[in-house]
Amino acid sequence: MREITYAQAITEALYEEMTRDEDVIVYGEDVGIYGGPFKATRGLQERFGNQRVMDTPISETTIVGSAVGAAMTGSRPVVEIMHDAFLGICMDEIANQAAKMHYMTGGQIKVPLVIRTPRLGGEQQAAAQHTARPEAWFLHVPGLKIAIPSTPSDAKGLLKTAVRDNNPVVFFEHVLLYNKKGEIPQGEYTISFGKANIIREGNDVTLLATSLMVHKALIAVQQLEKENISVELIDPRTLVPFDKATLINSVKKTGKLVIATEECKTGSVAAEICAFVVEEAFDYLDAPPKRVCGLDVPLPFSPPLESFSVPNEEDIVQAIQQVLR
Amino acid sequence: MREITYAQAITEALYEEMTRDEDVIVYGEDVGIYGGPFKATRGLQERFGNQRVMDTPISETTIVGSAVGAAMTGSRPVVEIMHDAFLGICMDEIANQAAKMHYMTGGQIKVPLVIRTPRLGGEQQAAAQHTARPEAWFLHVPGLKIAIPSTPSDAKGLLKTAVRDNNPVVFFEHVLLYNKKGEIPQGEYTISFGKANIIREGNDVTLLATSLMVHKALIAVQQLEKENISVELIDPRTLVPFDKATLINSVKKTGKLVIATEECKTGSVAAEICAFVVEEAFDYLDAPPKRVCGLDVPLPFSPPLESFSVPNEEDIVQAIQQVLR
Amino acid sequence: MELAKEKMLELYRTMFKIREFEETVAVLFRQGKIPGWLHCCTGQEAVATGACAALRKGDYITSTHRGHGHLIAKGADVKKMMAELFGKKTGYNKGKGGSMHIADFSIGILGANGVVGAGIPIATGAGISIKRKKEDRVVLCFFGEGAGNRGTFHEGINLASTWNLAVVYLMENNLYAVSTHQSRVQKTTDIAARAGAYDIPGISVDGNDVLAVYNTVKRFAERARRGEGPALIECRTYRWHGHYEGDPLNYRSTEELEEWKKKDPISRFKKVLLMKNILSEERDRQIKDELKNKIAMAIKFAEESPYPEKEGALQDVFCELV
Amino acid sequence: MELAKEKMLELYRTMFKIREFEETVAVLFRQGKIPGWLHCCTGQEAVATGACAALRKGDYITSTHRGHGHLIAKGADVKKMMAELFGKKTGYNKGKGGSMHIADFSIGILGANGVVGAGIPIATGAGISIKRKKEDRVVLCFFGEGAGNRGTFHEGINLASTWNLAVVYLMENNLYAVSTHQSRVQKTTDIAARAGAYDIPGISVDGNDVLAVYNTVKRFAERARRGEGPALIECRTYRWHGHYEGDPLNYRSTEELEEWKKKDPISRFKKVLLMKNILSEERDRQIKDELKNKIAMAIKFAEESPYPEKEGALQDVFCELV
Ligand SMILES: Cc1ncc(C[n+]2csc(CCOP(=O)(O)OP(=O)(O)O)c2C)c(N)n1
Ligand SMILES: Cc1ncc(C[n+]2csc(CCOP(=O)(O)OP(=O)(O)O)c2C)c(N)n1
Ligand SMILES: [Mg+2]
Ligand SMILES: [Mg+2]
Repeated sequence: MREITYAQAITEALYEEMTRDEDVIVYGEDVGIYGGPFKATRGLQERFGNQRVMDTPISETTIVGSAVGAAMTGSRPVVEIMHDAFLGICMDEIANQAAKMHYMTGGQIKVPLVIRTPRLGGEQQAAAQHTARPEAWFLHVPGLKIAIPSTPSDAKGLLKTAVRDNNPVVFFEHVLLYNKKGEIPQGEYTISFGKANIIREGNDVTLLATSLMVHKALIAVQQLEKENISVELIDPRTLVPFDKATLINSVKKTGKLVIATEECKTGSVAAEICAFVVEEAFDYLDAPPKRVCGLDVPLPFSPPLESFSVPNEEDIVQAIQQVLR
Repeated sequence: MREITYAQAITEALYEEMTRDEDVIVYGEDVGIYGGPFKATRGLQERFGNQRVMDTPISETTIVGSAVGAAMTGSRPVVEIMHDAFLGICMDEIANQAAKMHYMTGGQIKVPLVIRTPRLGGEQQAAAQHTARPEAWFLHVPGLKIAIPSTPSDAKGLLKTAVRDNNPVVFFEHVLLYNKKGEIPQGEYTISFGKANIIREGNDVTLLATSLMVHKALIAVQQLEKENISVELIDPRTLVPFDKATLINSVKKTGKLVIATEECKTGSVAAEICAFVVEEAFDYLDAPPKRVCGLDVPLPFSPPLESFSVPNEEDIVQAIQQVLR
Repeated sequence: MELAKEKMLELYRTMFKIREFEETVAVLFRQGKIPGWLHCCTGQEAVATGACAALRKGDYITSTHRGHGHLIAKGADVKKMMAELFGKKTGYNKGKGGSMHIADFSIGILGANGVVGAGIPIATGAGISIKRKKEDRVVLCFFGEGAGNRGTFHEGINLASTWNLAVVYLMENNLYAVSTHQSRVQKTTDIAARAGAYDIPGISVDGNDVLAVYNTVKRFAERARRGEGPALIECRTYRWHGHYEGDPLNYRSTEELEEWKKKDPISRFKKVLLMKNILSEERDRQIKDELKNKIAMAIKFAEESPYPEKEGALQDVFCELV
Repeated sequence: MELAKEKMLELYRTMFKIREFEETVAVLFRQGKIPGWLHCCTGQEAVATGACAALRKGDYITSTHRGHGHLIAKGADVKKMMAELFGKKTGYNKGKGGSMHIADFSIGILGANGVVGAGIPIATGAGISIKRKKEDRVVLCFFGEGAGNRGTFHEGINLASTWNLAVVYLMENNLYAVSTHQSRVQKTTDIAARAGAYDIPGISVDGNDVLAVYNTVKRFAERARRGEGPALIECRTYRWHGHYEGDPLNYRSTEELEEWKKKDPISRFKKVLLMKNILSEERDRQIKDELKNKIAMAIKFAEESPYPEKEGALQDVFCELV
């Protein structure tokens, strides 16, 4: 197996899809000459030219708005919004245009659009305005799909699927993962949306984690193993569609659920997961599901404040110990 | 007691606060000459002049962005975004500027800003782009307060409190309530944020509802009374701060919870309520909390489709019957 | 260059068809037969008609909340439009969209839009597809003067100008955005000044003169087709109805309305056609009867069509096609 | 009108102070002593300096991600700035903001801002307060040329122009937005054309000439103060460093940089001062030593200051004051 970084996985996915289908175009701020602010589009403009890989003005609203128009007319745009914290700038274009176009037109128009967006999150002292972690907003918009890969292999396979999907997809990447390496299958492959990855099987408690938190969860799982606690670790990989069956089955087995996400706790994706699990598996639960999320604060800059505000492996360990008590 | 409409309650609150404090200004699209698209600002421009009540261009981004700047510099702007479905246009200004300014500046700057926004919701065939019902987005943004009154009396008392608050408040009004009349206390009064209203006391089940759904809930409660089911109906009135104590106490008494909101179900405010109730009162629950929400679809136009997509009193009745089973 | 007689008559027919459609649906709305909201374009028919007549079938348009005229002029089927307004299953959008969201992708109508100014980036994006695929098409982007103050105007046109896209931006200036007169929300109304910010042509025409609109759009559409980039056209006109049906209209005088009614684009063009002997009073009556009949048939179709089954609400959230 | 000697020296001192601050924090950043991101304005000192010198203490500014120069020029305390950059409790924002969010409300600094173009509506809003309260103030709104293509530019300036607000919009054109050269994202770079869209004055000046910046901002600030409305000023300059410290800089040539370094605003102004006998080489050394010392003291202050207690993260989400 080859090992590549998460950033390379993104580049490879785009490279392969652009080679396969000339309708695929890539644009956004600094994705061309610069190769993307985090190098995830490196080399694409050289290879595919500036009619298919374009640097744009700082116009997030129109990056997404125009991508909706391009997607409606036979292109398959993959646009980049430099940080997920700026998605609010193009929120109407995502939620009111991209997400609703197919439905409103009675199925006439399709919008095969991918919005790639690197998350800064905590640990980088990027401060409040660069660190919104807003995937919950999009979960609440029917008509959008959401992918949130945690490994190079998932990043590549899911992005290829996203590009081929005929619906708008918000694709959350993580800046702290870009340099992480991982094994990648040989040759052509894709990963279906809505198929969770059971990273570790276990019996005592179900631990659901997304994106960067999967890696913190793995550390926690290893630590708990030493205490003879067997954790089933699940990465849903896509939030819409969500692989409810895999999660519910796991909860039915373990009777306990901890959800670890990097977002602020109130109004989170974790809240939704908790709610539907309770609705669908109440009688199997031995303890209330527990959310390990960020504090309900804008992310502060100073390292001690910041690290206090984002969830870490220790928080996961403690949460699991608590639900097992 | 006087009876006035919900729209009149809004106007009165603004009139009184503008009279009390000349820093209070009102602006937005068509709030001046026209008196607001739903007449909630009628007469204000005549009374307070066009330096305090201003019609703006169609520039939602700058309506909110400028209001942040005005609020930072000694004004207390109350701006209107014509429908809550358009809040995505100014999402960055709300979530990344208004909500974070106080925190980011270490408490130096305050942003006493009210964003009033009429909800269309269902039953008006306003179709998908005018009916987002997005309060859950704002619940997930630390630093924002959220009010969502259901009666003229609450609308007036909460709006006056919102205007006096030194934090940004998103204030959800409902177009289907504007013409509803209700009794209003004599003279000056305000209603504190974070104090739920127990509309009906009851013992068998707790029913939490917001905005228009409070009225549908009342009908359901009356119907269930005939079946000898005693429902405790709670209107939280503000979502941030949320009166958790009142709700948790009620759930501890009844052991059952139904949450009725007009929004789409997935990623909803109802999900958060369900999650924290489970976290805090798991052992008291005899049945899983149940959400009565809108379908996870953009709202369709045609009346039969639309009424199928929004929750009604019948859905509440059924949900309560189910949790009691 | 003088237009062919048949083309002239076609313009006349289209304007009247729009007028008849709007006046009829306004009545149906008052009667409660059409749910939701209705934004009529009565008085503005020459803009939609002249502009779309300058396009080819394969060209795209983006429209607005006040879109019936644009759609009819681009060739939409009034039966399917009417059925959509009634919320019927046979409507363009299967009843899911209503007045503000009608689309007919097969003839390049990328949709009305409920969000003011949202069509501008969408039109720009259609221009991106055209350029990359080297297609022989242009996009015509309709929007109101009110939309011109949204950020999307600036960003969308800037992008099209930079990338030299084949988009004609058409600002339909009917002086009001809901109750708000243009002069109260911008200091200059000089369209050339606004276009100058993007170094593209900006020209203003009498929007009640169907031939002026036609010629101007034709000129800039062909220019765009030749790869010479976008342009901004302002068509000055006036809406006779309220912003929406039911508007209290407390913001403008009846005198102002009466002045503009004198500039009725239809009777004005009729005079031209009569003078040029392209039309006779008799032919005029025939045309009108024919079109009235067409609209009546559309109503009949809409009324007799079934509502969608309520479960249909759950379909089309996602596109299942691969 | 020639400036007083003291004022001239003050400009020189401020420019050097900014330079010294930036060059020092860049080193501290490389050493890992300053966390997060850093956007330095080395090479652009004349813009901030000339512009803020034209203001009064009570005037407001809004700044950007590249804001250190603006803040220093407006009179911010470098100790508190440095402490903030270090994430210390004694920093302007108690360590909560960092480089991109420093504010000093007491001297009218409404904040740096991490969102490009977001300061434009905020500045406009400050203008609303000034007008209503009939205050004798103006707002100076700094932003980069990259920000000029955001919708907020269009909407914010349009509103200020319509309401005749006392806001001076200052576009600091350093040719690049991250890696993207201005010429690749807009067709015209004529600032008068962009200002013309709002019927306000638009003027371009050499941003490396501190006196030119001063005089121009002075003129339009006083004009705004007199109630004659907003203006748009472009200051043409160049950043010597990367977009952020650590930038691979693969998008521009070293020749280009060298050309611009020859136009160094500081040594250029030094020549003027020497020629006019306002400055001597000796005095120059004194000034520089003094300022270097000031920055060194700021570092000492920052280094010796405590970090905030972690629980402080939970404070200030809401303002509790009534
Ligand atoms: C972004 C947005 N803001 C507000 C509205 C509410 N609204 C609908 S139409 C309209 C006025 C539009 O004016 P204009 O663009 O001139 O078009 P006209 O109605 O005159 O055809 C407004 C404010 C909206 N639909 N979208
Ligand atoms: C709305 C928004 N989009 C993108 C970014 C990322 N970003 C930070 S600075 C910058 C370039 C800004 O260019 P310019 O306005 O010219 O200012 P300069 O950096 O040259 O001072 C970008 C794209 C951002 N912070 N905000
Ligand atoms: Mg108009
Ligand atoms: Mg720049």
